[in-house]
Amino acid sequence: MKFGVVVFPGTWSDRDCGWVIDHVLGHELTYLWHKDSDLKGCDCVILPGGFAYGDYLRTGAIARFAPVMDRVGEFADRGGLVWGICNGFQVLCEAGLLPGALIRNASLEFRCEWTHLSVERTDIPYTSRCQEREVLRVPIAHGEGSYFADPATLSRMEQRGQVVFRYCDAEGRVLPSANPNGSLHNIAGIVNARGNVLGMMPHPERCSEAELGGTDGIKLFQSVAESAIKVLVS
Amino acid sequence: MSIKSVDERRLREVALTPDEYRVIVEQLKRAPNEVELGMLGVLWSEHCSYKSSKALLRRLPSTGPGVLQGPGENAGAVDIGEGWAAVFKIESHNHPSAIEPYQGAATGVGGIIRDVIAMGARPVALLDSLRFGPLPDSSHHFDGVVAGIGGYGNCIGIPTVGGEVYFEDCYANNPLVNAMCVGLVRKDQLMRARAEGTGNSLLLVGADTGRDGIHGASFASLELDENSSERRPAVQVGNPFLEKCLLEACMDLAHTDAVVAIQDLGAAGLTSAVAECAGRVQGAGSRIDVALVPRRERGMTSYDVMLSESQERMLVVVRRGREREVESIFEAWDLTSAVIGEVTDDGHLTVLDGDDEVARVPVRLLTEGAPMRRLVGFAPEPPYGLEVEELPPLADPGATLLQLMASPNLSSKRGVFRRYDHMVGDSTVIPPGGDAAMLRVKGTRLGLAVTTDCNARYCHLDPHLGAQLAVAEAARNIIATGARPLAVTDCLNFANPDRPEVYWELEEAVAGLAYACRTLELPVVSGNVSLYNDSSGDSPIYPTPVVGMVGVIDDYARRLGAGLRAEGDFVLLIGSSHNDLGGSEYLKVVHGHVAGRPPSLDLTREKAVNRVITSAAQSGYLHSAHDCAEGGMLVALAECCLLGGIGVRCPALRPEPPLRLDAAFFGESPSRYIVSVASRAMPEMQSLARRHNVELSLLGLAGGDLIEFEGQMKLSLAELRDAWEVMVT
Amino acid sequence: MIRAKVIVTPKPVVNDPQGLTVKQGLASLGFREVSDVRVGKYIEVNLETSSEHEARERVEAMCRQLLANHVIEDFRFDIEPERKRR
Amino acid sequence: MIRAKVIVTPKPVVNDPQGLTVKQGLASLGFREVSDVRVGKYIEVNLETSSEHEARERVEAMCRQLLANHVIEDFRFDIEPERKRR
Ligand SMILES: Nc1ncnc2c1ncn2[C@@H]1O[C@H](COP(=O)(O)OP(=O)(O)O)[C@@H](O)[C@H]1O
Ligand SMILES: [Mg+2]
Repeated sequence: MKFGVVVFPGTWSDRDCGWVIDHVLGHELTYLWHKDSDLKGCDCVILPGGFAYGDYLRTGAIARFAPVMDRVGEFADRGGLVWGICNGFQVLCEAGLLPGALIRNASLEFRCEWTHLSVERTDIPYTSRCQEREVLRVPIAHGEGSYFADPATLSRMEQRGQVVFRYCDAEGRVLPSANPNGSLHNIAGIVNARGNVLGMMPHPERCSEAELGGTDGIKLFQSVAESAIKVLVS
Repeated sequence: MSIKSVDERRLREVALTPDEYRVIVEQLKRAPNEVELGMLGVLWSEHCSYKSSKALLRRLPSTGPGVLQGPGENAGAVDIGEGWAAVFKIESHNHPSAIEPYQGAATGVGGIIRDVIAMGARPVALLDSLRFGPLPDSSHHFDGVVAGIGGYGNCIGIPTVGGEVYFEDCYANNPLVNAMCVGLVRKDQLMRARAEGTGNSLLLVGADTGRDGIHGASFASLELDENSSERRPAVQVGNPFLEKCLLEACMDLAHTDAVVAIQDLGAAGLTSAVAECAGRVQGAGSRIDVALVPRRERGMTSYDVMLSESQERMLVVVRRGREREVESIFEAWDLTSAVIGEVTDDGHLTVLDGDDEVARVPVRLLTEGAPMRRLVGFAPEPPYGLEVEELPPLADPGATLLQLMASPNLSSKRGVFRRYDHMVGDSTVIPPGGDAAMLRVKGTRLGLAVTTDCNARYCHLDPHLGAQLAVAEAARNIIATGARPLAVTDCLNFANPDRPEVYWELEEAVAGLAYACRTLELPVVSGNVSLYNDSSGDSPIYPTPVVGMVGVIDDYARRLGAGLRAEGDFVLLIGSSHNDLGGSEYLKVVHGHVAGRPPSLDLTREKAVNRVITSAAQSGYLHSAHDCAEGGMLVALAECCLLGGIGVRCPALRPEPPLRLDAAFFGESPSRYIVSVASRAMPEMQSLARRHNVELSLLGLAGGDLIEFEGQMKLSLAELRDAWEVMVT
Repeated sequence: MIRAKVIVTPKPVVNDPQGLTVKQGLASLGFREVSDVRVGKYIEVNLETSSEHEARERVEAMCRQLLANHVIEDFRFDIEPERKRR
Repeated sequence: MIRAKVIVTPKPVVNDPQGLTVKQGLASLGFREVSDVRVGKYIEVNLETSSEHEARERVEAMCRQLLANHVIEDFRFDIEPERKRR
């Protein structure tokens, strides 16, 4: 399984994702430079966290035009796995690969803290290792992670089950009090209709080793790795 | 040559005294031109020349077995083992933050990061030591500064893992913003910012140069007054995104041998960067052409260019002929760079503007020419004393605990550090919230512990003792994590040293730092001085010598948290308690006094206690450790419970006379820790304590969700947490 | 040389926490008459071109592609030939 | 009911990282004719008052006290009696 981690100017979770893929998961890793014009045969492309182009104007607004994003778009259209984490999620929305947008946290403050996520889809490559409604403990670190989509889009997404993660409490109850940023419907992560493009604000790469406070994140990486193998055998 | 040749107003503009001007004329054997005057003005400012403090700073111990780089470079460096060096420095950005809290704090963070980059190290952690006036009046400063620190650190992707926040009246108009950066580099790749090699090129990279903060350095050396507003353009807007690109590009430089040195541009901009680089090499000089400097604005004079303090710029000394190689690395990151001059061997800094020579000054005159100021200090009236005996006895420990936990200086700072990304880098193995934070060194088992500490109220009551207590507390915070303290960086925040009582405080504090660091064998490898922290009219700040410290643990798997870990553990107090209520939070919050003598500190005893904790930690007896600081034993115990989410049941506390009950609960005797151990480890703990002849007392048993001293107090962790987290809205 | 003044505002359906906070801030300063505040962006773009018509088209394109996100924002702009240089 | 449209811009001499980055972004999108970009804030304030004159004074005060950071920003505003409510 070969993971490609995209590096924009201002990206900073690239090496954290790389570390997990390489040292913890033990799979093949390559970095994709924003100016690159091919994906070097990756099976899964990760758009990691950071402040690409400083997040100036709007998060992800400028990054989406990087040359590598054309390839990422084509790759997604062909059903390739594209995984946006934090800033990567914002880039995917700006690029139109995922619906909606991420706006300023309701608190107007940056928030770096642990959250609980209720897993609502386990039939996609990113969560195959999780149980339906399983509660994952994963940290967030963002100032603009409040998910927004217009009412029509939102209800279409809900009907199609495109919401993969919702902020919840430790018992898995999806409550306003468990919502760290004002996201509509407590949305923490969504997938496209086809199920191959995932965007999430929380940082699984920050909780894939016990010494960092939790290991729930590694499940997502393992799911992806496993899914690729499935694809190969089937 | 007489002073008349330049008018006094002009001298005041460049913050030079008539005497200093005379020295300049003597040395140059002519009157300096405008550009030269400006350059000398900034470099001779207190901020750059340390003319009021240099003599004192020599007293600080700066050598030791592990020291790889002491003061004099952009940051200090110590050996942490396995071929790694920790590079670190703390710096103040008080004056800019007073005027524009967000940008002042943000550019402070940006500046200290560049110092670490210049050593060839990758910055891995930030800490912020903050002082404000009381809320809500000072919330404009508080909110802006916290937002600014997060705004820069979060964007550039370096975790902010520690710091402090204190609120005292004396900081109302003089908030203190000290930022510390810690970096890692392979020992053999540590760089020094020395302009070696005549003919090598000077490459300027990063932001275009604008009219930012001209005279910022001089400005940082003046008291704020009504017409500070005219100097306000000195405030700058930072660009963390640009600095992130600069950071990565500089890391890429490490892969080539085309680079001789990297020097950041900070206060006094190009002038100081070029002069310092040359100044570090005997006989070296530099020739630069301001016409080659990329500019942001039209119509800038060579004076503007030499004095501009535009952020996010670096000066790189490149081997002659290798310029393209280096430029292409910067181009990959879309950074503009330009060769602006070269290293010479004439010992002069020569500035050209195209074909005209606009300045030519001996490097030594710029970097070491400033006449040191001989200031006098004398002790002020000793702050009003305290008759402990006259304090009413402690009525209700529980109520008092709630009151203290909710006091701004003791309440949880989670509301602050959750606004900072403290996890990026996947290395934070002890997050903020306990004592020191810890970062693992990837690829090794090493853990790097970092902290900043200073109780300025102690320093106000007794600067010599207060400074010692700051060093001791920082060390305790490191040791509480199981790590071994290695070295110190300090930031001396003081008022106007021309006031004898202030200079006395400075002398005393430095002497206290020196004594404690020497005794605890902690070299001071870097630091910073910020004077004139008193806007005219109101009271000067407390003397605030902030201590930043790093330590190391050989295997971070053995690190300790502050929170209780297991029900049924024995909770112990290590170290002895005395009637140390002077300068305590209890005295201020409950009785409304800032008075008395700070807790007395016996460094031999301190070492003994530290030895007990360290060997107990190494032997794996300890499940948790937390030092007792402000608020004393009971506040520390409450923190252990809240951080661990486990209560504690204790028998009534019956201190032996003359120890008072209030002092036993809330006194701030140093050299004390609260630890938790499995019952079976008790015998070893006792013998260990006996061997070092250190007091060990069993406080109680971990368990439940109450904190209780039988018959004296009983609180649920829930109500305690509500009180403690008042500031977490 | 033409200057375009672009104004980008959050769509009415998008909640605007910043606007709310500003409103509260103003109220606490005694500006109780303030009934509503919306916070958006103001972007000044200088173009090296002489044709107002062309500038209009280009700026329109800039807004659609980059300056505004149609999911959450509306935009409008004025064009004016610039007089004094900065 | 009066609506004030406030525009807050970084002072000309002050560094505007956002503007610089947006300019580069536009250039890479092929908008090479863009010579300069400055990014500021647009704030719409609705006031429950009828006197334009009074509104003018109040908004001026709001800008000085809260809406603009006089250290690094300039502001200007228009006042208009509002027609349709949002
Ligand atoms: N400004 C800040 N930024 C980051 N962390 C902070 C800040 N202020 C306090 N903290 C963290 O909160 C915890 C408690 O701070 P403090 O009470 O100063 O600890 P101590 O008394 O042990 O020095 C520490 O982990 C400290 O690093
Ligand atoms: Mg402590």
